[in-house]
Amino acid sequence: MVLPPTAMLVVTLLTLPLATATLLFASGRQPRTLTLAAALLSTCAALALGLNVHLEGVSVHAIGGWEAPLGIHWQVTVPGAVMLLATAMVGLAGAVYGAGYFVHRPGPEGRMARVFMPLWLFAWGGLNALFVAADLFNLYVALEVLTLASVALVALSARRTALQAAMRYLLAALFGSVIYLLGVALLYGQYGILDLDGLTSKLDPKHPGSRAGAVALTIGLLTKAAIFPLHFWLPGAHGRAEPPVSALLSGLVVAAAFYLLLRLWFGPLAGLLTFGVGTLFGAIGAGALLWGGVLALMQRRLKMMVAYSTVSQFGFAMLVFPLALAADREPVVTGGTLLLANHALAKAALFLAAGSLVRASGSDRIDRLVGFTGSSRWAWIAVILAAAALIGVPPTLGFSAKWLLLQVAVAEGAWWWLGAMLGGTLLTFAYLGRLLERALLAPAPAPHPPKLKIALLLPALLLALLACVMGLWAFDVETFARLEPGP
Amino acid sequence: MTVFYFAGALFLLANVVVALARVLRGPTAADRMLSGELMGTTAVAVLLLLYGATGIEAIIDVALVFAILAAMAVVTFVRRTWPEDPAVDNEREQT
Amino acid sequence: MHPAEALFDALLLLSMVVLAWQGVHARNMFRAVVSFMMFGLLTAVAWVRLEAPDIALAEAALGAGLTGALLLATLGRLKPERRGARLQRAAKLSMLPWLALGLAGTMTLLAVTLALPAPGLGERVLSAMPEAGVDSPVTAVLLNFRAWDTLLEIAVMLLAVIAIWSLGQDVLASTSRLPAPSLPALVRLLFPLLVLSTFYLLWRGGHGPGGAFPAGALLAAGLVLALLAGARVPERMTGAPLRCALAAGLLAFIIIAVGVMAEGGVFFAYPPRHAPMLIAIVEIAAGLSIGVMLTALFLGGEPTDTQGGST
Amino acid sequence: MSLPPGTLFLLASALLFAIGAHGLVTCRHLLRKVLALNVAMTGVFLLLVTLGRSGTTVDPVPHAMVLTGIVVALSTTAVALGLIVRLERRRP
Amino acid sequence: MSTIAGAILIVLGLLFFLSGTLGLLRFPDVFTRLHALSKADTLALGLVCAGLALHADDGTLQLKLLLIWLLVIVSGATCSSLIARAALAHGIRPWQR
Repeated sequence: MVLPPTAMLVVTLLTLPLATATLLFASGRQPRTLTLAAALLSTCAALALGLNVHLEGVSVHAIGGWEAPLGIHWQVTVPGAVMLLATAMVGLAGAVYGAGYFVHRPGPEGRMARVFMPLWLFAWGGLNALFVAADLFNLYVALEVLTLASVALVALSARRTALQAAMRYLLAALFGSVIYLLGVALLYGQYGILDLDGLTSKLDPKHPGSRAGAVALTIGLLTKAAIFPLHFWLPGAHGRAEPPVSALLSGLVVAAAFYLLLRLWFGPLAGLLTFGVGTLFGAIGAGALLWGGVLALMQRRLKMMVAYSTVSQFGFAMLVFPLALAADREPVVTGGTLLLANHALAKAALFLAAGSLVRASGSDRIDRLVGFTGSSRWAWIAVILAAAALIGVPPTLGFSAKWLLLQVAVAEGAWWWLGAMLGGTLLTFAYLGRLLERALLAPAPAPHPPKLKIALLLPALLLALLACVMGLWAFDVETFARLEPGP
Repeated sequence: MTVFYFAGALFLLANVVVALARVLRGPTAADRMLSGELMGTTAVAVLLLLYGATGIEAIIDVALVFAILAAMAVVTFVRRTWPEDPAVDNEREQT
Repeated sequence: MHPAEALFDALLLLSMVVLAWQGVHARNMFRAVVSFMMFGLLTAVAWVRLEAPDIALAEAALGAGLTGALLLATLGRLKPERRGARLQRAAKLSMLPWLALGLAGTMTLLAVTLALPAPGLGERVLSAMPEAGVDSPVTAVLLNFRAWDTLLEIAVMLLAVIAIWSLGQDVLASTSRLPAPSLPALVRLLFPLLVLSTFYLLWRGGHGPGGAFPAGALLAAGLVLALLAGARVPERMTGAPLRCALAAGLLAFIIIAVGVMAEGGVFFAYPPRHAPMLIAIVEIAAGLSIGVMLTALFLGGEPTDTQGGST
Repeated sequence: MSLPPGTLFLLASALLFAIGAHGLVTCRHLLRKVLALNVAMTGVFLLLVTLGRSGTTVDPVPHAMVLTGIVVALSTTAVALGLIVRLERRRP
Repeated sequence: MSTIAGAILIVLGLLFFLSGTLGLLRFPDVFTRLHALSKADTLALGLVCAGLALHADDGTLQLKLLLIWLLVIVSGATCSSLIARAALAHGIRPWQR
């Protein structure tokens, strides 16, 4: 089989969603077949790209033929390709789910359906642009595309609570952007270049300019990734948005900011990752694990619980930094990337399934959810599978990721971080177990739960299954060895 | 000659800083808007003097843009901001 | 540098800082907005002082025109009692630690920035200029060397329009019914001038300060002025034509970026023979589209047939 | 004058950034928060251009970055203002 | 010769700006302030433009300066009338001794 060259695939991945979204907006109509075809095509491009990277390795493309310090590069790294794949899966699943979830009708009732798809595609394009970008300022613009699309998606229902959450999210994200841009300015003033590779070779960890720049970039990205003390905006935004939107936001938008953190700290800023910095990140992560986990345990509403779970899970991801203090960073970066991918798939599945359950139950209180009956059964199966992946039950992708990190922790003798990881896993088990127990063992009486459309069940099920099956593939250590970080 | 232009620009700037007192004191919204107007005209003059000092031609274009848009703020203010109901006045709002 | 020059800079920056503080903390909301608009005017002067006429043009067109109009229109849509909530004494006290933190941060930032060598890419841009297809370095960076940034930026703008329209259609403000006999006359004079200067700036963009953004901002200012004077969006323009005009800039950008791949196989690599023409097409499409998009942002909602194409 | 040429502008940009960040945290009214964000943005833009000037030739890349940034900031501001107006209308 | 004449015109313009500010600060109500400001400022800017035009020897430039002045006259007059009408409609009564 002959695959198209990587450059073509990247161009497709970046321009197809944007162009389709623009055309949809211009026409003012939403032909479902066309949007789903575009989503499917993007997914195929991502799959082919992933295969290309697997076969040929990392590749770099100069846009417009202008070489790096002057022009902008796209860089397809292995972690980037993994995230592109996860984006494609969640993007396709969300598009199908959205087609079934929103009411398609002319007039005001159909407003959400009309607006959803263009925004969804813009967000998708923004994510793709972000995962291949290798330039500090280009990353900023891509982040803004993503932010505006996400804010508009949060405000989709136009209810007061949703608008409030969107406003809060917008302010937090813009605050993050300002600080990020300050960091870009400081680094540009120091080195006069913007591309990540050039910075990696030039960066002098001793200079106060690089340190201040690193601090600014990091605070900006921590805000956008909603890492523990700066997570204040997340639960509202993710808990009050419509289900497919929550899936995208929780699974990918937050992960994108975190991915950038990984990209920067294991790329240009690697020289600055000292013991103190790593420990600080680890402490933040441990705090997030605890705080998010405990609050998730206390929630009464299903979607809020899942949203707090995101805060907690990203605490887990923060533990990557102290673990990387050891000589060998490769397995840690791999573990971190797999963790992000697992979270993207499982959390998106969880939110999609939660949306279906809420629709079937007519309430999002955990103690009013329908039980394991009728078509809701399939949603529950998706929830169980996703929960298994989030907790890290053996064959899942979550297990592979955590197992890698555990091995590093044991090898290093980092008992503190080991303890935090185990504690976090236990908390995850506790709140997800509580959900399953409440709903499956003591279900609310629901005489005639409405039958759910297949579009509301299949995407969640497939995503959750994927999170489980990918673990089998990723557990092959040979595969691990190939997942080296970018050049 | 450059110094002359800069001294003139400095004088205008000082002038407008003094006029800022009107923004602070009000009392009505129209008064504040007036000092905004003054600021617009002065900015045009400052730009013209800066052009005299530096000789960069693009500065005249900037001044031209300012002059074309000088009316914009006041028009928006009169048409959109000041509520039509005289009972809701800016003076009372402050206390 | 002569003392008068340094003194001018000092006074300019000092008033900017004072106005910025007023713009954030003034007791009365209207006062804050007017201060912020004045801050915008002075920022444009500061760009001139920094020898950045391109930015000064954009800032003048956006700052003096659209940002102010947008803020004032928003203020008019808010309920009056919400405009000027007075700060409580306790709230003022609670600001102090943040203030201290801010000052400490400022000092650090200043110390760091003073030590920066600031090498920059100026030389590289200069040496690449002969192949850029335009004479103005800033336009070359925007539309050729870093064109992908600009494409995404237009996407951000279109996204902002979609986002605002997606919030529902219920907030179109009514124009004041105060008699304003001189206004239509003013607009009849200014509108052609604004359109003329839009094209002047588009044309200038190829070899000097100017280009799509200031031009678009001026076009938008003209359209907004017309709307304020009571002009209506013609009903036959509200639906698909308006949407197409909004989307045209981004679409043209994408089509050209992908289209040039037919020649060299590289995304956004203008073939040297056609580079000036292609860049001009992109610039004109982007400029006009930006003008319409900015107007749409000012409108704050989708103009609909049911509301009779209200302003 | 003994100070290097850009010092005043650097000082102003740092102050503007501080005012904006401080206002964003302490202000209650949403419109003020939006204004504060814009002030902070202007501070960063000034910093970029001042740094771009200190080299031997005028560097157009920061100019282009700031132009892009201004347009992005305006777009996000417009969305924020739209949200504020909508929130006001939904006030119970 | 034209250099000196231009400088004198500019200085005169600056003085008129000052008088406009004084009026803005010292006059008792909106209408009187409007009166002082719009006239003094328009004239002042005209003088500055004229002074600069004397210094410049480029026809396009002088045309641009003239255009700037005309624009400021037109918008100044319109704005004064708009603000005055709005103030009257808001029940602000002109000041009387």
